[in-house]
Amino acid sequence: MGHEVQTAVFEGPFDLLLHLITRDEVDLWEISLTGIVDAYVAEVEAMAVVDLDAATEFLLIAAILVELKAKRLLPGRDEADIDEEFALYEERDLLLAKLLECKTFRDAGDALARMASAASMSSPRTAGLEPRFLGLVPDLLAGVSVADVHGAFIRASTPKPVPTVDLDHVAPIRISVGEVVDELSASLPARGPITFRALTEGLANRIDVVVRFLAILELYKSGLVDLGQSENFGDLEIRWCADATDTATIGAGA
Amino acid sequence: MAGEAQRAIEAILMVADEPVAPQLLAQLLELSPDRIEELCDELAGAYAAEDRGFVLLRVAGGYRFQSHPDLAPYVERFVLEGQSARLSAAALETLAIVAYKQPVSRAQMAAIRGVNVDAVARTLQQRGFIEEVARDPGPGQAILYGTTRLFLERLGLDSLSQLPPLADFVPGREVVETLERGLGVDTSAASAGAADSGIVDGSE
Amino acid sequence: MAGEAQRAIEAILMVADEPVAPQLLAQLLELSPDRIEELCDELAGAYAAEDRGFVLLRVAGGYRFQSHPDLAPYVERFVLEGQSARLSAAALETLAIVAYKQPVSRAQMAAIRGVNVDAVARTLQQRGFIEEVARDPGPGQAILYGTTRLFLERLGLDSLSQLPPLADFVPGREVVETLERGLGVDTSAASAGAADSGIVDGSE
Repeated sequence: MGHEVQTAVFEGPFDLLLHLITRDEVDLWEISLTGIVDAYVAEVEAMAVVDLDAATEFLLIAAILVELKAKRLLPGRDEADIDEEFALYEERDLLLAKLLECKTFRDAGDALARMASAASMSSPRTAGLEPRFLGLVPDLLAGVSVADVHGAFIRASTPKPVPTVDLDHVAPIRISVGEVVDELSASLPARGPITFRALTEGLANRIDVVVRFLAILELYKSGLVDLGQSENFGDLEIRWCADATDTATIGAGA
Repeated sequence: MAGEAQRAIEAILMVADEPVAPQLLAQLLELSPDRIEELCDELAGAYAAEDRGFVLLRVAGGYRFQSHPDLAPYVERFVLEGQSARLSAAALETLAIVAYKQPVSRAQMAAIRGVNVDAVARTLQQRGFIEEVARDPGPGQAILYGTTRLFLERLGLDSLSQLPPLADFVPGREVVETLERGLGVDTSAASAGAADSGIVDGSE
Repeated sequence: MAGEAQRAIEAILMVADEPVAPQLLAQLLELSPDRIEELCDELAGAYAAEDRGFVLLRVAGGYRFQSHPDLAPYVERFVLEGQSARLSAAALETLAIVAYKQPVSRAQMAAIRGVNVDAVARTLQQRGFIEEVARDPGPGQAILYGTTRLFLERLGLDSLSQLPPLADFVPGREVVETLERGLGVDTSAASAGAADSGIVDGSE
């Protein structure tokens, strides 16, 4: 798809998508997306400095399109239930509305540029007061001290701290699944069959219970424990069923 | 013969370095603002009739003498501010969003353009086209931007109401159909849907 | 009807800040200086005949528009009532930047303050506090500004060196902390370290 690259670097992914669709009469469903991605990669290589914002935003758009397309290509799409279909339309309408809004403001921007260049033909008079009136002007610096000038400079040149999101209050997760797996593989053989409830009683916050549950799944995945549940929503029984030699592999894997 | 009041207006505007509001002229000349507007319109008309090399304009809420556009080539070298560099497409688009949607936060601008706008917003602010006008009362207290008097001056507008209505820029039918085809939207079902929702049946 | 040349003269004189020499007008309009003087005298006569509130004068070696002396009372009232009596915070900050950073261009001032400074710089220049001291050798040859003798007089200074030095410039506590957090420095270690090097233990 050898389309000539416009001189203006594509600023936003919506612009690029708009351009690729409107200009090439491209129907995304008939041809593969690689054409779009190749065009964009060519674009990115053409950029001296890769604008990460624009690049990552493009990935978002490309992802949406791939997802939309994948849904269409999957077999048995026709008996997909109605709200699945509706969701697909809704997503497309949302994208269509966004593209229209983007185009509206792009055209409005061009109109502003035309107005500005027309207005720039006429320049204002800025000569200001004739010398004879300067004496009349109230002394603007009356009452302004040297310290005021110093303070004003500090005020003007102090970098305005960029508001950052303060994450201190979020407690960092202190334990990892790997550690708990090692801990369990050491303690479980000796304890025999045990319920998950018993295994996790006395744990203060929920995060520890979750990590412990993930560790159990990890062990189950490696075939080191057997899980059973006598009735619906009943207690989860955990039984260690591996001999000593297997525990070594687990330590490395988790 | 220009009346005393018109002579006074001419004298004041000759020394003013910013557009002079009719209210101020009214106060100085002890006349009503409406009378001032009448006198200024008369003056502007006279200059045009006499084919003067300058014009009397109403811009950014005030009156000001400006050179006649026809003579731009002669005047260029005297313009102190000089022709500022052209705005990029992205800057223009963002400026249009602020002009029509003000007061608007950077996040809202980014939502429309689909890209982060911080750098462009900073440029527009430094060029003096947009400024902080308020803080969003909601959480996060985002800075809300609006256009400045300089924006009006640079576009030769007296007030924002003179901006062309946004509806003029809503894409016409053929663009919408191209987009719909491009997105593989089944035009029969979708355009019916779209028409109902009134998004697209903007003026042709 | 004013000829094209006279219209050009009117436009140029309307925009020019300083009196424009006939030789320059002659060069621009590709006419002889004598022809320029003829045209200007004609214009001056026309304005007088039409009893305009402004005059076209030959002053300081060049031509210039000025308000008509008859209307001086109105202009004086405009100067006294129309203009703000005190420097705005923005103007003082811009003046301070020029004072400490001179010679400095308007673009650099805008970069420091983060907002457009053209209008403020023009006012400061007209009030005689800053003046053009040089041209940036770099591309664009931007005008570089410095403070004037009048500025020193009004502040009772003998020379710029008497301005409070910036060395004891200490950012406010909350700015230091924000910047440190921003830099991911552990505040306890940093302030201890900083304290030794005397950066932060400034007057509160």
